Amino acid sequence: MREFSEKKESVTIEEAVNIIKDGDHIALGGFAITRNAISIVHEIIRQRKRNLTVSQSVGSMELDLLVGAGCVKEINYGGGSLDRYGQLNWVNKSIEDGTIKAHEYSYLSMIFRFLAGAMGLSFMPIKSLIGSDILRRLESKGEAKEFRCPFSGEKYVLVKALKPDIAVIHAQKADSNGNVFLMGPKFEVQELVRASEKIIVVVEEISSDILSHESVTVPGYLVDLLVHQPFGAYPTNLYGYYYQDPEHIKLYVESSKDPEKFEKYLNEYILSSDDFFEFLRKSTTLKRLAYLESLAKRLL
Amino acid sequence: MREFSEKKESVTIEEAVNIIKDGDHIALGGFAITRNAISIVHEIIRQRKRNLTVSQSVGSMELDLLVGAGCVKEINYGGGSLDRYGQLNWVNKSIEDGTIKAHEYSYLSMIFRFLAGAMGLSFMPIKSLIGSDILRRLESKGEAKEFRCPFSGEKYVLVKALKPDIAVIHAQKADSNGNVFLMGPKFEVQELVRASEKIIVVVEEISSDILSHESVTVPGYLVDLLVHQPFGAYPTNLYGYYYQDPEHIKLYVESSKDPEKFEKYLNEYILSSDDFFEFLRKSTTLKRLAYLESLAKRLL
Amino acid sequence: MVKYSTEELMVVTGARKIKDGNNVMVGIGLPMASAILAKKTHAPNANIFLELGVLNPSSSDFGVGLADIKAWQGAELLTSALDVLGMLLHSGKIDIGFLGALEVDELGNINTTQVELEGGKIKHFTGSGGGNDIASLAKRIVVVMRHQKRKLRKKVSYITSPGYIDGKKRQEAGLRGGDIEIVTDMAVFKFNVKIKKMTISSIHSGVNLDDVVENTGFQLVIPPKVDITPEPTESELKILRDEIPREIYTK
Amino acid sequence: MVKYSTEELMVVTGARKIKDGNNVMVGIGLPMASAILAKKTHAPNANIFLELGVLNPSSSDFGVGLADIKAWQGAELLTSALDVLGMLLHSGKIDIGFLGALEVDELGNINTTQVELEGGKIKHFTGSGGGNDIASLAKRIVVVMRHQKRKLRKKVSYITSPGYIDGKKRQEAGLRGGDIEIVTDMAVFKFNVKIKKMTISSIHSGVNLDDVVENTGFQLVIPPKVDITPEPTESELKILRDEIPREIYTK
Repeated sequence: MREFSEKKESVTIEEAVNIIKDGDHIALGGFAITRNAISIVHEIIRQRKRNLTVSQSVGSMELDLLVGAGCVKEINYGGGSLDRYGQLNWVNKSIEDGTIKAHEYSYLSMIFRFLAGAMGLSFMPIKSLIGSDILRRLESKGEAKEFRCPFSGEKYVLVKALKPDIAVIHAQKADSNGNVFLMGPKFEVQELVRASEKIIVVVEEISSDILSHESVTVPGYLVDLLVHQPFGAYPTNLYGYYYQDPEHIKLYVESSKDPEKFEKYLNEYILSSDDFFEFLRKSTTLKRLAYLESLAKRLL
Repeated sequence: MREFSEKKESVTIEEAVNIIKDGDHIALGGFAITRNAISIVHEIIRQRKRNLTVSQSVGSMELDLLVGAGCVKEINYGGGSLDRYGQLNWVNKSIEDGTIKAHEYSYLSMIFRFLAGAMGLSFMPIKSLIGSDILRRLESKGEAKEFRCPFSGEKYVLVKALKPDIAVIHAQKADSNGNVFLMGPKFEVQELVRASEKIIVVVEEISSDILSHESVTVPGYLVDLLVHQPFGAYPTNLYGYYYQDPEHIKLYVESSKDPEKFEKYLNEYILSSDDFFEFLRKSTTLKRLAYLESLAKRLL
Repeated sequence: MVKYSTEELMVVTGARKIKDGNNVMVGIGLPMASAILAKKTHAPNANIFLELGVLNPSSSDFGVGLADIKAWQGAELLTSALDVLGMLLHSGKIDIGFLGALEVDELGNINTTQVELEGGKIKHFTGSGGGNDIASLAKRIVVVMRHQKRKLRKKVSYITSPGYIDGKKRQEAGLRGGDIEIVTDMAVFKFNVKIKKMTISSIHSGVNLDDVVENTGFQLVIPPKVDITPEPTESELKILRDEIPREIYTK
Repeated sequence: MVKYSTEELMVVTGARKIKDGNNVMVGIGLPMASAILAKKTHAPNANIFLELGVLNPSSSDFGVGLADIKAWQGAELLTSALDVLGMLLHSGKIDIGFLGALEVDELGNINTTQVELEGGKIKHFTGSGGGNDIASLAKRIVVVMRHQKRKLRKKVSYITSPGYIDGKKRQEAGLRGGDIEIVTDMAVFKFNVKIKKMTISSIHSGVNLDDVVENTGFQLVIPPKVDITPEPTESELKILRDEIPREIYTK
């Protein structure tokens, strides 16, 4: 939570990522191939952050990139994929060979963990997970406990709150008070930003008009760092703004299957790019972006 | 929750109140002197419902009317008043002489109880109430229990979920899908409607346009009965629509201090009125309503 | 009787599990086609929810998955995952949930997390998403999957989403529901509260019982009389073919 | 030095408790005037929250209470009570909360629920609202009240909102905060973590120590040297008089 309510000045991607320290706990707001904060993730990779813990309800391209680039030591997640484009190859591989420590949950148990963090609770009761191997593994690590309601006698699982250091989300629009307008389904963004100590928001547009109260998904008083980066979620999609780029996502999936190809992908698209505009220039064309935009407008 | 997603036909106040049975548990969405569902409360009084349990986070004129008219056997509430116009005289009197069973909470513990109900939890942990006589009384009735988080060791109080039979709220606008637009601060309306088995919503306007996704506070799929009643919150205020009528609220406060005067108030304004328009005709004038409207518009 | 494909039969069979007014949770693919067909036929007032916060999308192309903005097109309401999973599902208001599976076992437990390769190595897949939550908390479950011996196993290598767990009553374990049906490309199966083991409910027309048994990795419960899966009606097939693009359920 | 009223001194004293950037929870009345004055002077970046979901109202007339739509006028954001009380306050992000009291006792416990009348009868009042939550969970608390012997009691007849409860550390009981100050029309008091009993912090100019002692229903802790409450500056008074209507804090 920001300390001052001064009118927000937006910062550069580099400045925003500067606040992330090695070993920090990051929450990501994307979901599979939608609304990923790719621009921030690229900069985290460029700044070679290490030993991050990453929490994400349903794993996405953001998560897979960070794991593949070696930034991550531990994840909390509820499963994930790149939808029909492919699996989270780096996440899966790293779980298989134990190079990251993975705490697997379900989608709702992740949401409840964020909600607990948002409300200052250290735990949350839930009725799912019972009887699963997800729970068996969590219990063996002391991450979850069975519990019986002292009033009703009903059985619950208690899961731990998530209190990330920094939430990173991409959204459509913000106003000059830092209020964020998130178009489309909200997923669990409202819970994860409130659970986090600091919040980085990347938006497509900063509006000079103040948003109506009803349009505010993330109140400006919670936003610490606001970044303006058009197409910052590319190649994932952004509701109302642009469709995903299947070609680039497929290229990513192919690259992520093979360490050598992935090294090449990292170097070519991320490490050797000065900024996100350079990545866009290398990956796509204005014509294609215009097409992805028009497709998204048609889907409203 | 309604069983069918057919386009909503609005019902009369009488039809809406018909679904309330003696002994039902009702949740009220008003707060002190704002956004009270007065039109529904009058009809509950006219239909002489009895032995209701009423849950309301911060007690309002709605609650005091129902208690004064003898409809209520038990309340769950977090305190309340008519702001500077006066106290909830009937609620206070009935607590003092034991004619109603009162479970007193704080505002947040009531919100958490509704949230638990909304999420299908039978309890919710909270860090307030500790050390208070509020808690001492609740514990002695088995309504609350102290608890230590098995992960962090932090102390909590566990409070019981609220699962009302029927939520009654007044709002500004609904669309033909039953989606409800609640202008102004939301209080805890989002939690209490989701906690309740059935929902009655009274609105000032039914819009033929479908509300934008962002404007929806209560999704239409949750709304069982939709009532159209202009000025239905009078004499309390409704953000964006009309200011409270201090004269009538003061008249109410004076009446509520004395059982004989109150009997007269009930007869004159409520029991002898065929519908809410008749109450409005007896209580105010079109000119005054127009003034209260213009005042509210100026406050936006 | 009009001819129909196995996929069409599966879509229609899934659709018939949905009752009018039901709150339904689906992913994209075949279950989405079932839900749309149900709304267009016998269950116009069903509510279709996607777990990330979408109500009644009316798209003709659901794209590549839940996160494809094509899948949200024409939605009646866009809301939050907390509203759908945390409020509706967790509080018991979802009547029926459709799930896929890498593997399912004779007790109805579902694995979508990992498979054991030859030599004991583990290959990790998608994991739960909302799958565990839906399997735990929806009143009824329909699993739609391909019928292969290696996918229908005596015991799954990992329980992502619980069926009857180790054979006990789900309610005693603390779970809701327990009415589980499995629709494959060969047959329909159900779990009986008494037996709690996968029981043949019906076999698709033209499929041999021996083939079903042969392609199942454990001993099925076979009732004395095995019905043929009710076939699609002409009007169901007409609506399916005219109004629901094949890509929705065959991709 | 410009002359000032006791109310003006109380408003200014309250305002000075707010630091720049603080998240402040207030009701209407004198604390609201303090919060507005603080924002107009040394704490322009403070956030003022009303418990029902209002951020930084900029009204010149707060009407009759929290539920008066006048009190929400010009708000920077209208949100929910869950956001303010459940998210900010409960998770420890409210720096300072202002409270009123029917009675307060020597351990800082607050009663807003009921008073005992002569003859032992109970008269019931407003109860908690967000008061208990704020007293339990804000980092610092300021209580603003009139100084009367019957309101400053050795033991309140009902603890609505906890101070030091029975004299133990608040943290051990499970509560947050513990930095409690009381501003009356005679003096300012504080609670010391070691002594945990009401200690005179300063006396308003012109007030006699004996009068304070006389009008307090228990034995106050009196330090060797008692300061005079710092007086309002000319610029504070000017802003208060020019920009904040008296009705806000005297009604």
